[in-house]
Amino acid sequence: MDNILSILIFFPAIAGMLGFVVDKNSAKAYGVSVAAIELLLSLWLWVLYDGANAGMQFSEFIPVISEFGIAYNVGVDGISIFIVIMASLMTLLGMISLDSDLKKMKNMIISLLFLEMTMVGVFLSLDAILFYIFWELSLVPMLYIIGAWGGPTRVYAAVKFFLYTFAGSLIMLVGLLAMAYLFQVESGIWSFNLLDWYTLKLTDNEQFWLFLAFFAGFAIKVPMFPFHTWLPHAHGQAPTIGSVILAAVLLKMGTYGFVRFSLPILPDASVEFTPFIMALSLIMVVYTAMVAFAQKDMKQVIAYSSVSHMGIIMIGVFAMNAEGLGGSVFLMLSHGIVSGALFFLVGVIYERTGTKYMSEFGGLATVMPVYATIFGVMLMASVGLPLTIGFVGEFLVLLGFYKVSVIGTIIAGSTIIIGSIYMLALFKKSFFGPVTNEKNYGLKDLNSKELTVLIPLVLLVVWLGVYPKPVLGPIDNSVKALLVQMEDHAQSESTKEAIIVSKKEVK
Amino acid sequence: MYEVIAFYIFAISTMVLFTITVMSKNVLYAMTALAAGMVMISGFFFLLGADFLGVVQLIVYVGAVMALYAFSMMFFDATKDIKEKHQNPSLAFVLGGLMALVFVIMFSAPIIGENIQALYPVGLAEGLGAFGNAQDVGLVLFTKYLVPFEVAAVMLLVAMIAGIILAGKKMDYSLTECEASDKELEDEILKGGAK
Amino acid sequence: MESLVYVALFAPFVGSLFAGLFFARSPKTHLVGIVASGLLALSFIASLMLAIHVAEFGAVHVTLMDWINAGDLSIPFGFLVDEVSVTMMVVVTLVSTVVHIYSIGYMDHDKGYNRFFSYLSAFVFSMLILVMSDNFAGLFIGWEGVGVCSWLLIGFWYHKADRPFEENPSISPSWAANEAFIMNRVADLGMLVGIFLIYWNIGSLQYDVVFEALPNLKDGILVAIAIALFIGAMGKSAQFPLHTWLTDAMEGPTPVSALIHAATMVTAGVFLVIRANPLFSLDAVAGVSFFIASLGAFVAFYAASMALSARDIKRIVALSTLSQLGYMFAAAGLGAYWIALFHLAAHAFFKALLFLGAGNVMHAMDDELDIFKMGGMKKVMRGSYIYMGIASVALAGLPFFAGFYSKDAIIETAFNDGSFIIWGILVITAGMTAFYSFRQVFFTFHGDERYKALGFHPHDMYKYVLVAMAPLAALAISFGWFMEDFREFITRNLPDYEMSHHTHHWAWLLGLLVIILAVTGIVIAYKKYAGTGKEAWKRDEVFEQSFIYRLVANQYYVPKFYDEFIVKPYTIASEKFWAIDKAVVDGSVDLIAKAFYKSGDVSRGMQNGNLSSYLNWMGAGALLLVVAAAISAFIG
Amino acid sequence: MEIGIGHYLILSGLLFSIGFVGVLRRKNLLMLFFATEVMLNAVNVAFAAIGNYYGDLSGQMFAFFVIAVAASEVAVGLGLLIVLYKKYGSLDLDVIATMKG
Repeated sequence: MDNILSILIFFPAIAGMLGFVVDKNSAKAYGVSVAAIELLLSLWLWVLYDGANAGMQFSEFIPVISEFGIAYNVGVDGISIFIVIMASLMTLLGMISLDSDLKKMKNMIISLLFLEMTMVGVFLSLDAILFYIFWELSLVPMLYIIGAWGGPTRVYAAVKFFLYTFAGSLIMLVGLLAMAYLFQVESGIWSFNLLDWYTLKLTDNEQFWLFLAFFAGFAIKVPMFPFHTWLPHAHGQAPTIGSVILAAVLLKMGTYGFVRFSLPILPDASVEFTPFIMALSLIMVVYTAMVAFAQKDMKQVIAYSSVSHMGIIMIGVFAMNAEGLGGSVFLMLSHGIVSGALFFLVGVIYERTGTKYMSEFGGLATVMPVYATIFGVMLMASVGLPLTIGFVGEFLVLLGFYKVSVIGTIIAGSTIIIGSIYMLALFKKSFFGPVTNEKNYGLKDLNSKELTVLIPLVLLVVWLGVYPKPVLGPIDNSVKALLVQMEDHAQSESTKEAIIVSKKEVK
Repeated sequence: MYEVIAFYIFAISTMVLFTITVMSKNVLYAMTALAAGMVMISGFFFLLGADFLGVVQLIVYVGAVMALYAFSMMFFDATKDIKEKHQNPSLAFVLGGLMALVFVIMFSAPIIGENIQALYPVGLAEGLGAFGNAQDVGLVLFTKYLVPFEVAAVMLLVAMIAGIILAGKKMDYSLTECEASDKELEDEILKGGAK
Repeated sequence: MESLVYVALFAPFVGSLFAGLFFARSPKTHLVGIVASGLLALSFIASLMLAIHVAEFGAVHVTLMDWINAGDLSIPFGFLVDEVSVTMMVVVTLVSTVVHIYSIGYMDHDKGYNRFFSYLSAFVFSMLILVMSDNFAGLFIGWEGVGVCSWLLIGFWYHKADRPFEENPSISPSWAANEAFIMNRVADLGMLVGIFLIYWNIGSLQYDVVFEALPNLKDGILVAIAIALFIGAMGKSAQFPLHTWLTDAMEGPTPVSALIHAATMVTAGVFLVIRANPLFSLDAVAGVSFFIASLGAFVAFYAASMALSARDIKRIVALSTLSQLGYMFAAAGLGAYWIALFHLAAHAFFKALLFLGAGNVMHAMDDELDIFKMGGMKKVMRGSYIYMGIASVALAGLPFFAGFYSKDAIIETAFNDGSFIIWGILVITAGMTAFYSFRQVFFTFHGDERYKALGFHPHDMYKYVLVAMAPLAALAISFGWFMEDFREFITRNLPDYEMSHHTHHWAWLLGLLVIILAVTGIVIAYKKYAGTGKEAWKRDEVFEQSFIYRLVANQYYVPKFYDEFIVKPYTIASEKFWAIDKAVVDGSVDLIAKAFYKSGDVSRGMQNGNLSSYLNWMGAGALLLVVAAAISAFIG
Repeated sequence: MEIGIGHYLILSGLLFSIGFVGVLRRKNLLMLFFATEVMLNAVNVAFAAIGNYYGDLSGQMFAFFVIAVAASEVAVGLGLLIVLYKKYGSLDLDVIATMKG
C-alpha cells in the first residue's frame, strides 16, 4: 500500500466518473458504498500510520513539469490525517442522509464524490500547485450543490461563495508564485515543494507581503471577520448536505492553510502578525456570537456559531506553542464533527416542517425526545462541555493562547459564556416550553436513516471527549515537530522567543 | 519656385476635392471628387521624385479602384441623394478638428522633424540614385522586398477571387428575392422529377 | 482499595446509563428508581468503607488513564481519596441515596420518571468526579458536569411556558435552567483562567505538585490565581453578585433542590476553597481570603434578609441555603477550613431534610408554594412536621442539634480572628435565621387552616419515603456530637484552627448570646404566626407597601437590574450587530459587486449594434492614442 | 521658401483628418469606403515625403504596399457591399444595426 494516498485521492474521482453510467435508482446505494470504501481506506491509512513519527509519511513524488519543479507530491502527517478521515466520514454520512427521492440524485452523488477528491487532495498535497488546483476545484462541486439544490436565493449565495473565495485564492496564487520565484532566486532551481520552501529564509519585507497574500486566500476561506459574510448566505441557502460539508471540511482548509503554509514558511511574519490576527479573531469570536444570538433562523445561528468557533481555532493556530496549535488542530476535527452534526439536525427538522425559524417551533422536546436528546448532546459539545469533544480543543487553545495574551484569553474565553447564551437560547426557543405550533404535534421522531447518521457522531463526540489520546497523540507529535522547525527557521530573536517549543523530546 | 507653387496648388485642390468627397450627399459627386483627388495626390508623388509610385497611383487608384467603384455603383441606386441621420452632427467635426490640430502641432514642432532619421537609406548608400526612380524601385522591390511583394501579389489574387465570388454569386437574380426564387427552382425541379 | 474507589465513583454512572439508555423511552417503572437508588446505596457503602480505610491507612490515590496529553500538558483521570474528599463523598452519597429513595415517591406521578433518575444519578457521578479528582482539570470536568446536570434538572419540567416576571420571578423552568447555566459559565471562565495561570506558572495541574510549588511563586501571581479560582467558586456557590440563579433554580423538582441546590453542588465552591487551602492560607493571599470571609458574611446577612419576607416555601429554604453558604465561606476565608467543611456536612444533612420536608408539603398541596395559603397542617402531616421541625431547629442553631455546633464554631472563629464586624453580622444573621425558618414552620404547620378555604386536601407522603428521610433527621440532630472526632480525622489533612485562650474564656458567653438571639427569633415568629382564631396572623398591607419590605421582597432589585442592564442591552447590541453585519460588512462586499454590475450596465449602452457609433468610439480612441503619442513625443 | 518635410507631413495630417471626419460622419457604407481611401492616400503622401527627404526607398515601398492592400480591400469590400445591399436594400448603417448586444 505504498500509494495509498493516491488511491485515497483518486478513488472517489474515478468512482464519480463511473457514476455517470450508474442507473438513476441505484445512484444513492452506489454513492454510499463508494464513500464507505473511501472511509475504510482512510481508516486503513490510520492503521498504517506511525503515530510516533512526526514527519511526512507515505510520500509520493512524481515530477510533472520538472523545469519549474512542479510535481505530484503528496504526503500525510499528524495534522492532516485526521482531517482526511473526517472528510471521508462526513461525506459518507452526508450520502446516507440524502433523501432517497431527491431530484437529480445522480448529479448529487457525483458532485459529492468529486468534492471528496478535492477535499482529500487539499489536505494531502505537498506541492503548492497541486494544493492550489485542489483548492480551487473544491469550489466547483460546492457551487453546483448550492446552486442546484439550494433555497430560494441560492444563485446569489452560490455566486457570492464562489467569487468571494475565488478572489481570495487568486491573491494566494500570486503569493505562491512569488514564493516559488523567491526560492528560485535563492537556490537557482524552481520548486513548488512545500518541504523545500520550509528551508527558505526570507527577509522581513518578503515575509510581510507573502503573509498578506496567503492571508487573503486563507482568511476568506476560514472565514475570518470581516470576510465572513459569504458564509451565512451559503449556509442559509445550501441544502443540508452542502452545509455539513462546508462547515465540517471546507472551512478547515483555511485554518489548515495557515498551519501548513503561513506558520512554517513565514515564521517571523506570523509572529509579527499575531496581534493583528488576534484582534480579528477576538472580534470574530465575540461579535459573531452576538450576531448568532440575534438570529431568528436556526440554521443561521449555527452558521454564525461556526464563524465564532473558527475564531477560537485561529487564535490557537497563532498561539505558537504545542498546546494551542495542537488544540486548534484538534478543534478543527471537533468543530467539523459537532457543527456537521448540528447542520444534520437542523436538516432533520427542516425536512419535516419546511421551516427553520425558531418561532415556528417550541416544545419540540415533548414531540421528538430522541431528536432533542441528540441535539442536546451536540449543543453541549458545541459549548465545550468537558468529556465531550468540544472541550479538549477549546481548553487547549485557550490554555495555549494564555501564553500570548492574558486579556485576549479572557475575551476569547468569553466564548464559553456567550456561546452558551445563543445555544441555550436556541434550545429553549425550539425545544422547551409548551408546543406552540399545532402543526408540530404530529412530528415524527428520528427515523432509522437519521439515527444511522447521528449515532456515529454522538459516539465520536463522547469517545474523543473522554479518550482523545489516539488522535491527540499524533497531532501533538507533528505539531511539536512543526514548532521546532519554525524555531530553527526563524530569523529574528523575538520570533524565537515567541515560539515555545515543548520541553519534552520530539521524535 | 515652381515646386512651391505646384505644392500649394495640389494641396489646396486635394483638400477641397476630398472635402467634397466627405461632405457630398450625392455618391456620384463624391466619387468623382475622390478620383480627381487621387490624381492630385499622384502629383505629389511626382513632385517628390517618386515617379513609379505616381504612375502606380494613377493606374491602380484612378484606374482600377475607381473603375471598381464605378461598376459597383451600378448595383446601388446612385441617383438618389444619400439621407443620413446625424445624432451628433458636430461630434465628427470636433474630433476631426482636434485630430488636425494635434497633427499640425506635432509636425510643426521642430523636435519631431529632427528625430526622424533614415534607418535604411537604400538609394544613397548603394548608389542607386543614378538610374532614375523606376529602376531603383525595381531593384529594391525584387531584392529586399521580394517576399512582401510576392505575398502582396498572392493577396491581390485572393482578393480578386473573393470579390468575384462575393459579388458574382447568383448574379442572375436579386439576393433579396433569393428565397422565393429558390423555392420556385425547387418546385420546378420537383415537377421535372415527377414527370 | 482501588476497586472500592471505582465502585463508589461509577455506581451512580451505571445507574444513570441504566435509566437513560434502557428506559428512556419506556413508560415509568419503579425498577429504574429502585436500581438507581440501590446503586447509590452501594456507592455510599463503598464511600463509607473508604472513609474507614482512609482513617486507618491514609489517602488512596489512583490513576485510571490519561486524558489529555498535549505539549507539556498532561492530565490524567486521577482520583484522590483523602480525608477531605472522602468526607464529601460520604456526605454526597448519603444525601443522594436518601434523595433517590425520596424521589421514587415524589416523582411517582411524573411522566419523566425514568429520565429523572437518569439525570439525578448522572449528577451524583459528576459531583463525585468533582470531589475525587486529583487535579484541577478533573475538578473542572465535575464542575461543568454538575452544571449540566443542574441545567437538565432545573429545566426538568421544560414543557412549562414562560410567565411574566411579576407572576413568577423565575419565569419558567427552562428559563431558570438557562440562567443557572450561563451564570455558572461566567464564573467558570474565572476558574479556567485560574487553571491557565497555574499551568503556565507551575507546569502541572496535579494538586500535590501545585501545592508544593505554590510558595515559590510571586505574590502577584498567587493573588491572581486565588482571585480567579474564587470567582469560579462564587458562581457555583451562588455568592453575590452571581446569586440570582439559585433562587430561580427552585423551579426544578424539589428532590433536585434538596440534593443539588442545598446539599451538594452549591457547596462545591466551598469545597474548592477548602481543597485549595494551601493557596488560600498563604500570607500573600491573605487579602483575598479576608475578602472571601467578608463576602461570605455579607451574603449570609443579605440572603437572610430576603428570606424574612419571602412567601414561597422553596425560596425561603433556598435563601437560607445561600445564607449558610455565606457562613461556610466566612469560616473558610478566616482559615478555619475544617470548621467550614464541618458546617458543610452538617448543613447538607439538615438542609436536605428541610427541603424534602418542604417537598412533602408541596406534594400535599398540589405544588402550591405560597405559605400564605397554608397553615395548621401539622394535623394532617405529622411526619413531615416533625422532620421540618428538627431541621429548622438545627438550622436555627439551638443547642445539641447539628447546626449549633458548626455555626457556633464559625461565629467563634470570627470573634477569635478579631474581625468583629464579621462576627457581629454573623450573630445578627443567626437570629434572623431562627426567625425566618420558624416563620416558615409556623406558617405552614400552625395557625389557621387557610388551605381549606382554597379547596386543598393535603395528605402526608408515603411511609417508605418518610422512613428514608430518617437518617437525615438523625444526623441533623446528632452530627454535631461528633465534632471532636471529625476534627481529629480531618485535621490530618487540613490545617487545624485553634481558638485562643481569650476566646475560650468567652466561648460560653458567645454561645449564649447566639442562643438567646435564636430563641428570641423563634419566639417572635411564634407570637406572630402561630396563633389561631383571634390571634391568627393577618396580612399587614401597609407594611407590605413600605420601601424596605418592597426592596427585600424584590431581592433588592438585583434581578431587575440584571434584566435591565445586562440582558436587554445584550439583546439590543446583538440585534444592532446583526444589522451592522448585514448593512455594513456584507453591504460593502455587495457594493463592490454592484459597482461591477453598474459599470457593465452603463458601458452596455455603447454596444448598440450601430457600426457608426462604434466608429465614433473608435475615432475617439484613435484621437486619444494620437494625443498620447504627441504627448510622449514632446516629453520623451 | 523651401517646401520641407514639415509641409508634407502637415498636409498629410490635414488630409487624414478630413478622411477621419468622413469616417466619423458618414453612415453610408460606400461613403465610408471613400473616406478610408482618403485616409490611406493621406498616409501614402507622408510615406513618400519621408522617403524622399531621407533618401530612403522604404517609404515608397510602404506606400506601394498600402496601395496594394487598398486595392484588395476595395475588391473584397465592394463584393461584401453588394451582398449587404441585396440583403437589406440599403447601405445605411442605422438600418444594418444587427450587432446590438
